[in-house]
Amino acid sequence: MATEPPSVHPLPELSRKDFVTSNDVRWCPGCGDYAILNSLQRTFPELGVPRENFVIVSGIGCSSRFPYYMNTYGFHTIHGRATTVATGIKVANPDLSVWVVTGDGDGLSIGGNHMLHLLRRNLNVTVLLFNNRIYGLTKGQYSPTSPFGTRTKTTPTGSIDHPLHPLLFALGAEATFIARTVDNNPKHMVEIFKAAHEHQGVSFVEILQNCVIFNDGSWDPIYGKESRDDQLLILEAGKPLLFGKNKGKGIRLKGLVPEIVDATTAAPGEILIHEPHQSSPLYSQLLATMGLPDFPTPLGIIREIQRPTYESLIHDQVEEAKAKKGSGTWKELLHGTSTWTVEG
Amino acid sequence: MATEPPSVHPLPELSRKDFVTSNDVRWCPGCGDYAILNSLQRTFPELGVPRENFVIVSGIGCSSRFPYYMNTYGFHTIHGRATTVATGIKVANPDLSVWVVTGDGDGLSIGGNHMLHLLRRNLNVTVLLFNNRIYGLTKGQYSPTSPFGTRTKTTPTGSIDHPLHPLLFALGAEATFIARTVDNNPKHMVEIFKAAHEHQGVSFVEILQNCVIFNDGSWDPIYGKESRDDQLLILEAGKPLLFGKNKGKGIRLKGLVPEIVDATTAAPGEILIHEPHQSSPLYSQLLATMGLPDFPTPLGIIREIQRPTYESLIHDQVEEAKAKKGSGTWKELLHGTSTWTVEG
Amino acid sequence: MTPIIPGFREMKSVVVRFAGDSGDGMQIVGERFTDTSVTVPNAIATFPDYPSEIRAPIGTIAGVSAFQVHFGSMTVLTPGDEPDALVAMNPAALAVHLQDLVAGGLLIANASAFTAENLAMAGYESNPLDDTDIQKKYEVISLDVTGLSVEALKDSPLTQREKLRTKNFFALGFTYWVYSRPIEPTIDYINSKWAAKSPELAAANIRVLKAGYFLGETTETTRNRYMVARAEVAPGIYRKISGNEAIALGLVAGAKKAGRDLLFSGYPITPATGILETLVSYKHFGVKTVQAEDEIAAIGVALGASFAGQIGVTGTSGPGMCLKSEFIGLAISTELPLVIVNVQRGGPSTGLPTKTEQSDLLQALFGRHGESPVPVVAANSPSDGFRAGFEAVRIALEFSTPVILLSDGYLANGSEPWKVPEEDTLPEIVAPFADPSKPYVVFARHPETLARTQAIPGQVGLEHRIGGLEKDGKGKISYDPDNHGEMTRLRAAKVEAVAKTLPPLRLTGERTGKLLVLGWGGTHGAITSTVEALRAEGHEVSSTNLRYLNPLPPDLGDLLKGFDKVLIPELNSGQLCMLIRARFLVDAISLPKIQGRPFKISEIRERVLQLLND
Amino acid sequence: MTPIIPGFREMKSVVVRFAGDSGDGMQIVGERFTDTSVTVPNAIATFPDYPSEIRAPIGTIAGVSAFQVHFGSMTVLTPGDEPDALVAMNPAALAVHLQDLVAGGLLIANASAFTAENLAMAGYESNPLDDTDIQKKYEVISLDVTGLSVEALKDSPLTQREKLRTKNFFALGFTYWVYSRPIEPTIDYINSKWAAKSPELAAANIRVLKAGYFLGETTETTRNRYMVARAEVAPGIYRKISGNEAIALGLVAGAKKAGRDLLFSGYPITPATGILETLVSYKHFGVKTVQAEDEIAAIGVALGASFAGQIGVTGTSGPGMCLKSEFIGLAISTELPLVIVNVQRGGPSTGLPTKTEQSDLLQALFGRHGESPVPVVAANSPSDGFRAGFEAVRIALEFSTPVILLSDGYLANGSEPWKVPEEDTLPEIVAPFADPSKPYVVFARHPETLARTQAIPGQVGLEHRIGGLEKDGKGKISYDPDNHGEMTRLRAAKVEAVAKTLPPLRLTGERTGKLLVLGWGGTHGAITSTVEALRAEGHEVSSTNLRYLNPLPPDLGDLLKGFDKVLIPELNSGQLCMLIRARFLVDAISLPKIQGRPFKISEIRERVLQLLND
Ligand SMILES: Cc1ncc(C[n+]2csc(CCOP(=O)(O)OP(=O)(O)O)c2C)c(N)n1
Ligand SMILES: Cc1ncc(C[n+]2csc(CCOP(=O)(O)OP(=O)(O)O)c2C)c(N)n1
Ligand code: SF4
Ligand code: SF4
Ligand SMILES: [Mg+2]
Ligand SMILES: [Mg+2]
Repeated sequence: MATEPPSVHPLPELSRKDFVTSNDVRWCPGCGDYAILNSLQRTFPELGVPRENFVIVSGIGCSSRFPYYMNTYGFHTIHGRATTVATGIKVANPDLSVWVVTGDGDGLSIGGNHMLHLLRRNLNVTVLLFNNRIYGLTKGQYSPTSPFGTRTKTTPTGSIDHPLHPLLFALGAEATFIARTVDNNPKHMVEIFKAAHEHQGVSFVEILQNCVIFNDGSWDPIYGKESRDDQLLILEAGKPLLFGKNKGKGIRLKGLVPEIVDATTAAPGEILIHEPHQSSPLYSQLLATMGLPDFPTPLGIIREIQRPTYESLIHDQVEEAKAKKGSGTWKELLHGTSTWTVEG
Repeated sequence: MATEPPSVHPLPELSRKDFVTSNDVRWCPGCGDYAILNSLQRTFPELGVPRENFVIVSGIGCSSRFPYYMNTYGFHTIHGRATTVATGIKVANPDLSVWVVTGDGDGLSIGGNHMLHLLRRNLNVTVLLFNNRIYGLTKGQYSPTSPFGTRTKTTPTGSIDHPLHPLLFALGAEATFIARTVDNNPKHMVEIFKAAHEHQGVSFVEILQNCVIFNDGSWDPIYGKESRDDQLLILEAGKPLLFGKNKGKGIRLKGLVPEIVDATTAAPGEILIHEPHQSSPLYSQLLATMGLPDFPTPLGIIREIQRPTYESLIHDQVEEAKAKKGSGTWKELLHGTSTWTVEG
Repeated sequence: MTPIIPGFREMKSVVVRFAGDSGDGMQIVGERFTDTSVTVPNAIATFPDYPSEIRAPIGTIAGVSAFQVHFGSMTVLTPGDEPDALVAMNPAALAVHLQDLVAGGLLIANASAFTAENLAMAGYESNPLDDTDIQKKYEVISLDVTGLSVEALKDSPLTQREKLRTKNFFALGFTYWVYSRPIEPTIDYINSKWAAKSPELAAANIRVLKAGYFLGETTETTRNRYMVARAEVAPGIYRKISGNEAIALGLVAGAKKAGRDLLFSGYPITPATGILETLVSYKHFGVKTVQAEDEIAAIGVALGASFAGQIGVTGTSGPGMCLKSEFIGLAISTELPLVIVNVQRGGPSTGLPTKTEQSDLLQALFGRHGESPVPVVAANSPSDGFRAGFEAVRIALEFSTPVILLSDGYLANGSEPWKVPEEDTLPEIVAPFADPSKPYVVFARHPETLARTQAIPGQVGLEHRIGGLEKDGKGKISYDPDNHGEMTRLRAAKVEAVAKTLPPLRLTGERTGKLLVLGWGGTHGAITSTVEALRAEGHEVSSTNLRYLNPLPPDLGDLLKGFDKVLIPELNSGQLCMLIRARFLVDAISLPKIQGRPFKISEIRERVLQLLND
Repeated sequence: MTPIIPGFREMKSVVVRFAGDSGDGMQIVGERFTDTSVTVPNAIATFPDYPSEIRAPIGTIAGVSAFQVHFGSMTVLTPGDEPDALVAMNPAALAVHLQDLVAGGLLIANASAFTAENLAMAGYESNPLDDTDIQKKYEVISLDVTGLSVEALKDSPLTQREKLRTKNFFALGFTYWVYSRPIEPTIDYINSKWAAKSPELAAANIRVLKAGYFLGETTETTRNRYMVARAEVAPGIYRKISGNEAIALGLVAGAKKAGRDLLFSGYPITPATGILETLVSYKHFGVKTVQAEDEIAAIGVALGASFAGQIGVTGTSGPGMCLKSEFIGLAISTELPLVIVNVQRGGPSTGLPTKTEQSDLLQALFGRHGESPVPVVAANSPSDGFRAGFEAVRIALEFSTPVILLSDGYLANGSEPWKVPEEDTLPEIVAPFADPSKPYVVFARHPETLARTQAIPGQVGLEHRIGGLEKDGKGKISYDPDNHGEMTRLRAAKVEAVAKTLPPLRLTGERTGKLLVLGWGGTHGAITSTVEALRAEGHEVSSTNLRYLNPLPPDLGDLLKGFDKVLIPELNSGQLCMLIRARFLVDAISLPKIQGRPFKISEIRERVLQLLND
């Protein structure tokens, strides 16, 4: 099924401005959400979708204020449930381009189950998970992605929950498109948002996002100026897994265990080539588990595979039923399969 | 932390009978649940836990009637939430041996989120997931583990959801003990239940269970008499991955992709050795993804690693606070840190 | 008029209960007896009653399954208080149901199943069929049903096990004979069901059915036969329909009338699952169904569909209603159409999943945080589910609001004949989308209904955002104190405005008098039957039934004033009664019943007579 | 008695409101002013009011944060209707709050912040400080707060940015001077907070504080100073406490009295999070806390803890209450102790998360399926949270039942002085576990309370199973109709039995008269203040407040009979009013307010006078 409706008129040229609303943006000055908003406003005009076909659905949280700032159809729902509303919208009208904006609390704490089932059903929607590893809107309690030992208002002596790993979670749900990007790299964001949109099926995008107020610098050890050369592994399909200054380091495999090698001296073919499309999930698992302290953190498309979408399968069943039985008539509806007549 | 309280008296000898209640067992004749009940009643006396320290918590479903048939403490809660009640029980009293009994609907549909968070928190409880790939109690609707295309009362033309894979799900939650067993092999069940109990941390056990009424024979292609030789891969720690008649076939790895080889002609060391304790999750992932149609289905302990348990960490924090501040007195409680006095 | 057959005792109506083991096919024979009687025609109402276990062990008390059918030559509004005849296929069935049989009633027992083992499982120490007290109290017909069935099939190629399974048709045939029902419709049914797949099976069942019937003809086993004359039924086309089916139908009809497609999203739960199970076969009506991961997701999906311009519907029972409550609040706040069906069952908590109750009324009205009014509609009989479902869709769309539709376990599974309406007798439902040529004000309101007009994704130029935070008339988030007061008032006024569209109350009896019996939902049949009977005896009593619980019908207040006393029978502890007292300050008297079962006519009758004599 | 200082106007009580940008430290100075006044001692009540955004852009309307403090020489029960003085640190603060200032009130403005840019952001076209109407209407004191603060620090080593951040203490110092408050407590506070970490910062803040104070002494900026005499406060040890803190404390105290450990499980939500955030620091009292994945899990964890023999507590606000409703039903059915705290906020749906409302009362009573009664307790002031929390634990344990404890956003964040009780004045809570030497009957009941006795895992020989299906007195699952009726009756009777343990209602005024003002929860202060004032003026009006909403106090019915009229002010559309009308058939009149704000005394006063004059 096409994401866009067959458009009779040529699409009007859209620009970033078309997606800006008149609402005051109310995030804290310096919040990473601004950059994400900006990148999405730059992405939408380039997708070839008429503005009126975009719907952004969110839950509750700082990040979930997002729809108010995008001049599209938008639904700010309730905490953790955006995914369910998005499902209803997409199933009702598969022509719409549906985006879910959620936070680490909204999407993975209270909303974890709906996320799980959205992913496995493979609805053709894009999920943007703003991961700031904290509950922002409620003023700074730890979230399911907060590292072990995080001190917050509700964990003054350190959190004791092993954090949930968003990408491993998505792999556990067998999501068909899984990616990671960062709020301080607009170019990368736009690229990933486009790819997510193009993917026919569910797209799960983790965005490492900074909360300046309650968790400032949480991602700096990965994407800060000092660290990013050594800590970010930018994934490009078909290219080897290289990182570090001048891409001097690479990843190779020893049995099932990854290793870092000097790329300049590595044997040809030794360094893994990034292939997000392979159907075996082991490679995606390998990438997803990489990160601090021993490995760089992969950025980009971790996995992209094909599977029929949920809404197209529903749609097909309805069409099949109509083809088989004809469109239901009033008489059929009211009479059903068996009646009797009482004569006057 | 020990699972058992330091017992002053020697433990009374317990036998299977001690765990049988006088309640009539009300599952359908032939239901796989009987065999599981039997196996658990045989396991419990062997665990060295006094009977009064067992608590079985369940949700709602045919399987969730389980507590009524075990002469221990039991709580038949509400649909999907047994895991949360179990958390409260275990955190309140870490000395108890807490078992969660749940179904594929109870534990993975409505209860998926709580399961996810229970697993990642690593509470020292054992989860027995009775997977009959159907909603039994509500008379036969498809469940999240029903294969694509399953025809049921709510999917007369076939289900369209990609099924959730319980083991991949548990891996996505980074559960520390993951195993699979079958309702038609009591010996294997007892073995796995014991290992799950011994594991200090959360244990997730999928039990392939037959629902004679609404999904009869669903697992026969895997564990039926005809198929089991070729379709079951019995895992034993430290032993090679062999299966088939006379263990004539083995599994080896080619890059990240498993292959079936003739075990009789395989090179020494070529066939993978089962090592459930390795910290890299890739091997567990490999096992979890194996199954019909191309591979045998692994049975046994897929993964077992160590991590501190949630309830012990809470307990430690309380003890630390007491050690630091002394046990809170009435005066401290009522006066807090700052008071003033109004003289008479 | 049916001619009176000589040798028959004529009855206005008869209640027959078939009871046996879950595996004995009691639901099937009950359905057959119903379908046969319906075509006589008789007025009819049924009540299936099966165990909550899927398959309890054979022969046990827990495994007993029953089906009660009430047929008459006059209006029949309930499945009947006590059976006039009990067909008991084994001792457990007798143990459970004999206590309900009217004194002097007919007991047809399958004597062959009264073995020592079965008697023990049913808790009998001796064979009750030999008990002279029982023989005196009832008209006992003890038949070797099993043996006679197998005997009738001695030439059949079926296996012994298959032969044994035909015995329900023997009992049915004999019962047909007692009540002089035609056997042809059942023969047709058997043929249509089995003839193609297994002609031997069809032949065997027909043979056994006839054997049962002929046994009556040829032997002297019975002293009495009974006849129920044809009912004076309004001419028309009829179908049999259960409450769950009727609701499904009403929802689709409403959607069709409104020109919107229906999306139903649910999560299985007894006794509501039947609605989802019915709607999955309506795909060619454009109906989409989603079996969600839980009840929260189900209502979220439905609300999403409504936002996208369809009519979203979800359905569940009590525990699921709890889970939907937060989302109902969002639907109220965003003023989107949505229908939530609650098929009530015994509570609290998991309670009595297969039993009926009306104890979720106050939850429907108040079961959410904040000031969050919603219209509430209740079906009052299985077939009334159609009208109730239709009305729920109408109100939801015309008033841009979630609507709660209450049914119950008794209505859901019970069935009755339903006169099929003509499509054009159904009202239009008018709820157009916003006009893209005009500026769109998100919370602009229709002057009369106060509904807000929806603009839906895909409409050019009407892009907008909605959500659960308080907002002003333009849809902007607002923390302004006065605005919050005003929006709260408007949301309440909108629900009140529904009252203007409600039909006048239908009354049984006079508009004034000593006593008004006020009911709602599924108690309609029992109350009306009671009051009609009492009125026929000359008592000054009236009754009415509320299909609309919120807002209450505008003519209710005046009606209440006309009576000295008001009695409110409810299958709860007095929930409507509380509302009526608070609203109208009348000293309404509650007649509560919380036993997982519908009212008996005798229970209401007794209380009414007490009050009339006070 | 405080001697009257010459040159001062004496006031019985004064309301001061500090308002500025979120970053201006208004909450801090408000708290300081409070703590200073409290030690005078004055009677005091406070009301913080901050934006729902975490950090709105500086200088905007959305970013305004305020703190109101009401202090007096007589009882002070509310934070005051309108401020007598407004400290406005920027134009946005003025724009939001000036409308509330009483005519003739004191306006202290930070003139240095009234720049063109800031004025524009606040929507002013010209500088309101130059507006002669404003100058006439109020006593305007325009100070260059920023400039004077920086000037005072010219010798300080602090950076310019740090210097700018001291300006709130300048405003505070000046305000202290106006109201002749001592500055020493604030100096102590500053030292204890910063002296160790950064002596320069401490010194600077003290210098600026003093500069503000001395500005008053040395200049002629103001015509009036005001004094509020010491209040006649009962001798004793006091602490300041907010509603959330008081509830946390009361819960722990209850648990301690009962000899059980407390396990609190919650999920963050405004305005309830403070309870969890307080309890995490009570670990050395044996308190365990679990931040769960959602509200459903949170109550499940709490119920599990109760089953295991602790006292499980969960807390949330409206949306979370919806999610907990199914589990409350299970706690009712299994008759386990449990406390559910609902800190109410504006609804429906997400509503007004940071604003107050009392609109969840009917949800507390009826927000579940089935007949599922629970005791409901409400705190009536911030410090009363202690008693309410204690009582909730007492009732939960002594009656083996879940209890809903209602607070609200106004109580949660407001704070007041609280006379610390002696431990031995707190009642014992008696709820022993089952005796392992006797046979255990799961649903055996205490003859008076009807509570069932818990046996807990680990107790030898008392193994048993409980669950949400209906069961009989022995705990066996039962579908028996009469048993269901009886268990339903018992569950209700048990909740009713709580009434016997309730203290008599405390009345302001006579037991009979023209008008009774009946309130519940957080309206207590406003109602009592109004009625006391009116009585002092000679009006025949009384009032009382309900801490117990279910069951209602046994003496309420008689009390109501003694009055011609009953007025019920509520921050909802008349929820208690409906209950009172239904229960007692009195024509109670509702005074609803749904604006996200507490009642003003004037609002209640006006309606009372109307009714008295009718
Ligand atoms: C049912 C419910 N529970 C709790 C809340 C309170 N709440 C709002 S947002 C939020 C968490 C926000 O964290 P996250 O999703 O990570 O978003 P962020 O603010 O960090 O962007 C919580 C707990 C709510 N609104 N509704
Ligand atoms: C809140 C709620 N929703 C739905 C139900 C109905 N329900 C009971 S059990 C069940 C599913 C049972 O399936 P599963 O967990 O696989 O257990 P099984 O019966 O197959 O053992 C459902 C949907 C319920 N009891 N409560
Ligand atoms: S609190 Fe954090 S996440 Fe929320 S708006 Fe502020 S900086 Fe952003
Ligand atoms: S329905 Fe299926 S799962 Fe349930 S008791 Fe029967 S056989 Fe077992
Ligand atoms: Mg977050
Ligand atoms: Mg199942």
